Amino acid sequence: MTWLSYTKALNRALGDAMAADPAVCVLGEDVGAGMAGPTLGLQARFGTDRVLDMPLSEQAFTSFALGAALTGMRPVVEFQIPSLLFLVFEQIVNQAHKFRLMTGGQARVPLTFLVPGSGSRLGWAGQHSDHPYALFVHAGVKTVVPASPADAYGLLRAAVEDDDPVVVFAPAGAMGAREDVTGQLPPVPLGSARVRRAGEDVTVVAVGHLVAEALQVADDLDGEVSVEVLDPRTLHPFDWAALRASVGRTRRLVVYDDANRGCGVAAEVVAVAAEEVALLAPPRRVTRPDGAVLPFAPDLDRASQPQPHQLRDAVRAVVK
Amino acid sequence: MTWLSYTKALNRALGDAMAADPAVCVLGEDVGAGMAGPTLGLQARFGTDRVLDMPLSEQAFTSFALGAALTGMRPVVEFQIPSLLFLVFEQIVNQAHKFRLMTGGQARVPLTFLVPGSGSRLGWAGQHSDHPYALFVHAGVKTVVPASPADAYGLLRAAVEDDDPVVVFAPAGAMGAREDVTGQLPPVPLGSARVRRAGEDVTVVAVGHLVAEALQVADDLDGEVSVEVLDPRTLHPFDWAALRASVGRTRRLVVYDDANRGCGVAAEVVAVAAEEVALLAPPRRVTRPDGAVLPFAPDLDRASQPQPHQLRDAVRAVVK
Amino acid sequence: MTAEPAGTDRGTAAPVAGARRAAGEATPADLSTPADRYRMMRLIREFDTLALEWVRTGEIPGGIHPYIGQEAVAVGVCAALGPGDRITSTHRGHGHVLARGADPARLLAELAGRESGLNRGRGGSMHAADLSLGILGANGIVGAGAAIAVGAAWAARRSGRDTVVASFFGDGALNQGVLLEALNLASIHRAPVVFVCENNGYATTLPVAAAVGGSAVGRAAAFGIPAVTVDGMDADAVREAAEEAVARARSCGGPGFVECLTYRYEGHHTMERRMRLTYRSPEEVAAWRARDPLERLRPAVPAAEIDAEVAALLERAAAWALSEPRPDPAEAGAYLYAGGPPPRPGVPV
Amino acid sequence: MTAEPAGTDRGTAAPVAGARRAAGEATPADLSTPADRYRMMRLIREFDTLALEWVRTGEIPGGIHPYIGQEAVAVGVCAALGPGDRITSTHRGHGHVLARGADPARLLAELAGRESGLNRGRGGSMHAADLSLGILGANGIVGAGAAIAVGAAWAARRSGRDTVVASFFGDGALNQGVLLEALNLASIHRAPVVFVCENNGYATTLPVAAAVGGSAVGRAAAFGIPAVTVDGMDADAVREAAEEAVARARSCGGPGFVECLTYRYEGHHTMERRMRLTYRSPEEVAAWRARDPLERLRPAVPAAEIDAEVAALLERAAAWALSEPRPDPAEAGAYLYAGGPPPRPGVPV
Ligand SMILES: Cc1ncc(C[n+]2csc(CCOP(=O)(O)OP(=O)(O)O)c2C)c(N)n1
Ligand SMILES: Cc1ncc(C[n+]2csc(CCOP(=O)(O)OP(=O)(O)O)c2C)c(N)n1
Ligand SMILES: [Mg+2]
Ligand SMILES: [Mg+2]
Repeated sequence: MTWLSYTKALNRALGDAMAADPAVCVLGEDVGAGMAGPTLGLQARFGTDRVLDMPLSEQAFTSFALGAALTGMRPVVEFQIPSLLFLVFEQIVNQAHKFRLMTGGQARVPLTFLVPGSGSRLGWAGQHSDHPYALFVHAGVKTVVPASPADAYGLLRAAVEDDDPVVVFAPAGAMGAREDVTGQLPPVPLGSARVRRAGEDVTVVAVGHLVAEALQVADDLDGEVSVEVLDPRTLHPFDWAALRASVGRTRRLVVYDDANRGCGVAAEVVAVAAEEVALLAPPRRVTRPDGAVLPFAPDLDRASQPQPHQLRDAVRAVVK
Repeated sequence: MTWLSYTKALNRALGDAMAADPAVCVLGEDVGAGMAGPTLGLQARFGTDRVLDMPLSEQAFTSFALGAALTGMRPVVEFQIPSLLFLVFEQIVNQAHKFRLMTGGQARVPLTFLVPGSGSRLGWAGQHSDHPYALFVHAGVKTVVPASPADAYGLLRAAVEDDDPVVVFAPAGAMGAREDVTGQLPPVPLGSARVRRAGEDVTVVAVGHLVAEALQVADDLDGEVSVEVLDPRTLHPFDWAALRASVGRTRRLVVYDDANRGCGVAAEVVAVAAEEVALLAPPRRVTRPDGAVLPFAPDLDRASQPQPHQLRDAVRAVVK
Repeated sequence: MTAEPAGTDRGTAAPVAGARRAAGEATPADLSTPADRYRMMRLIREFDTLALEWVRTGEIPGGIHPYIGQEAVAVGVCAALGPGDRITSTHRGHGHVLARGADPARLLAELAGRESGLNRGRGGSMHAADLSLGILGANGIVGAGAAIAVGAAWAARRSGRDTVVASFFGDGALNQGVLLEALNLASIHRAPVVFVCENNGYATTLPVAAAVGGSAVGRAAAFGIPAVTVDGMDADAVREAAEEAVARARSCGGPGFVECLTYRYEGHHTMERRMRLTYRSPEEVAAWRARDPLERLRPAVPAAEIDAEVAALLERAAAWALSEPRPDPAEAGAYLYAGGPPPRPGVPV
Repeated sequence: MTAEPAGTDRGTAAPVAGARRAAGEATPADLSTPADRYRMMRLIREFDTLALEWVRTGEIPGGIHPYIGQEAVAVGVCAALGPGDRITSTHRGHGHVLARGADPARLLAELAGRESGLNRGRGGSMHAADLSLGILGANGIVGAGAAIAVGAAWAARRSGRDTVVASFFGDGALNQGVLLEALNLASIHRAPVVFVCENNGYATTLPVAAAVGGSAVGRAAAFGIPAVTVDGMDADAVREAAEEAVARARSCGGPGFVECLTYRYEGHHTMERRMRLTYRSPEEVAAWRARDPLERLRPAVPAAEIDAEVAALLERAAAWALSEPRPDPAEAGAYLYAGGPPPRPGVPV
């Protein structure tokens, strides 16, 4: 049994993927030094031609990875800041995501984009605190947000093995998590949700680090409300069958999502539920505000993120 | 009375805005030649220091416009392709959009981004056919999609006068539209929707060029179903009061939106309706598929966009 | 998902390179003799002439960026490449794709949106690709190919192959951030890439002098990349410069940069015909036309014979392409993902 | 929306530049004498020393990128600027912001997340700005300031003002596409910008030699921008080079580029302290420390007196900053938009 941290799980996933397949390589800024955690020790183990320190040229190295993916490699690209994905949106969406369809299926595009520390990192302020996974869902890029160390391992392995581009968000709020694990961890198939807590009265869909908070709120409400907590794990493709199964039973829904409200993942989940399930009460979203820019001061930063007490109130409101 | 085309309306709006305020300037690729339409003749009229032909450096000229906006100008930046917004997502969202909050309100950021010909232009294929307005809604950037020539004029004027960044999408599918107008056209305030057709049984929210198609479908269904067509005009900030008023009455909703399904504007509209209105039937969305990449062949291109017959079927389904 | 449309009869569309190419087996064009090169330039010229006509008649939806006038660049560079090498191309890509050996019939079918097109009708002019020939795609985004080329070059080198990648782009692309980043990346990784700048004097309507501070070759050199300027209307001059850069890259000497001074005879894009644009004088166009790359080579080869051969080939290719079926609209979402569940449709089924 | 916190008592935080600055009126720092420049370098040094301490104690949430060691660059460049000029800064921005004359008390308050901070506690270290002093912001995205500077310079010139904009960035930024694009844009528009590259040898852990093909000045020159390299540990050398570039830019001679060879004594970011990184040898750090820019100027000025003055000033500033109120969490969304309806909250109210 190992007391595995989330960061170490990512690190192990990369190491195992590289050991299993010589086509896997890792590139990004300061990956040699392992600054962000997931690449720690990999350069010493696999060499500088499989763990590449890149200059400050995100656009070029993202397309560099695409070129390598089209010609036999399985690159993993690490980004130090979630909003660096804005900088390479063209390269990920317009080039990598579209390549296969535009060429009539001539190529596979096995590319993984890893963002360790997405969302708020207290004190990093406006340009470093985004949680922009909905952008990739909208664009149609496969997107995962692991909530636990085991899932971080399993989903990252699956992402690297996948033949399409996948963006992996590792929320800063989850990276401190630890978990007891035994033996070899299995990959977690993309597109499979996980019921983290069974319940009868209401389904709470929680994303990433908010899964732990949702479980806590569910525990707090124990006796009062029976809360089912569903962790989608993959946001695209979403496990709609799992949502249908859960909400079809509870017929009440709250989505807990640390991202901007408008056109977010919470909106999509609520929309699908409204289309497909005869809900007993209006669904609720607990999210960041519209167009949120996280202010620096800690109280303001926290106030811009969804709060457990808001989730509790929302759960109570839908079961009322 | 003038038979005003949509493109000419944009052109007139820019000309009038420049005549009214010497701080307004226009920049982009081939704006001198007026290649895309909206800037035709402006360089001859206002000079090369107010209508700037820019080199192929979208990122730099977007931030250039930001620098000018912070120091007294009101730049309008034209982009030739909707997906060029991917290329400058960093500059628009991380720099321009966030600037004001991050500096504690020290500056206004009057910037307009104009995309003439968004969405599918038959034959332009995968990288030129996006309709990515939901990305900006999610990020919180003001976003408008005018459906008619008069609205194109009025909303572009309002966008240029606004003290925040605004993205104006002029759908290729609307740019052929013409309309009889008289006298000086008024600005259209951002955030105000317009009921284009009153109805009793169902609200159809249609975006951009799809407003005309929705009106046609509503006419076709006349006698069978009484359809209200709501044109939000601004997608962010959205006129939620107008949605509430309409759907509160009809209690049935279909959204007709030429953009990718997941986390799109249609999802947001459906989500809000589900949260706030006791609907009599499950709402429906008629959109592009998830993560759509428009294939080149015309039949495939059209098949990837929402179709009038799909809207008709959806309307019938919700009133059934 | 659609399966590969196997067994489609492409017999009538014998590849222009002729003998070296067995059915179904992708072999780059053989451009080793002057006649080969003249033939390929003629093919490109006539191909795009036909394509212009098809845009006019609507056989090609949308439009194209014609390559006419720039043939010597594509042919000169591709003549310097070996069978395992690769290219990245641009929005103005027909010349590159053909010169690398793509089947003109299948390219025509692509432009006409047919299932047997190079990209099964999914890509069209701006996305034409043939990965079996190492063509990593035309590209609708200016400057986007360069960094893809660097990555492909690095990957090949890493796996022990001595593959070189040639990356084509225009003068306008010299101002794209990602391309400038790519020059640096290639330099520090000593990636076997040959950057080919087709300086045709304009980015759409913007003249180079108004757009490019400094010079193309000065820019490349500043990133530590050896750079030369050659007459892009002379296929041999281009080929020689490319051969030198290819040889150096192949022998681990790092990237090279070749600026080819050239000209497009037609408008930027077929849409331009509808506008009255005045950014180029008729005299300027005439002066460049007088330096035509085909005319230059003509005396040295059996031109009349080749011309007839190319005309016949294109006629067969055109007939074949137009007889090919269009893709099934039900397959509009095919090929979006290599694996996993199919994308949700825009309306529930 | 919150109103400007008017009337806040900042009396105890007299700006370091002293006499020239009246209450409430923004005036750039006066750096005209060696003593002024020494004083400012000392202020920056002690400010960041205090900030490091506040990161340790948690008064500053998150962390900072300390400027210690690079003081001569900010001070040398800002000494060359006039009152109407502007700057863009970086993630490592305290030095630039202070050297331009921002109130150290308000910058401290900002770093401690107080309502009376420069940005009302909304920005923190990486976004510190004071537009009244022409400081268009530190920036969390490497390379992002350069094009903003070009636009601001162009706008000023267009409105007939002879304003110059100095844009600071690191050696790492030399590889960012948007910065390279900005060099070109400045060149072709002859924008009055002085690009200041603070080459401290590393982008986080990556040494310049492994990252930058060619050289910084070679790159700028290739875009048509006159470029020089100076000793960035010598405030006077920096100032002289900056003065030349500023004068040329002001008199419509176009942009200039000054590379300053400098060094950061501390880790890249305060987080680095927790990691055992070995990318710089202790000998290398020691060698650069031996060339300290403050020690160099010390003999020429009444150093002990100034040091005491600065210490006293910082003590007052720190006490004031820590006594200032934190922003009201209810105002977390304030200042997002200049107009229109307020943003919808994350839960309906
Ligand atoms: C990044 C980007 N910006 C703008 C466009 C629109 N556009 C297509 S081609 C072109 C001009 C390209 O000029 P150049 O690189 O010289 O190539 P040429 O057309 O001359 O062959 C422009 C502006 C684009 N496709 N991509
Ligand atoms: C575009 C971008 N990529 C990566 C980062 C993360 N990051 C912050 S500072 C830095 C290194 C910057 O190096 P340099 O420009 O030399 O400035 P220095 O830190 O040495 O002052 C990196 C990689 C960032 N902020 N922005
Ligand atoms: Mg050109
Ligand atoms: Mg540095």
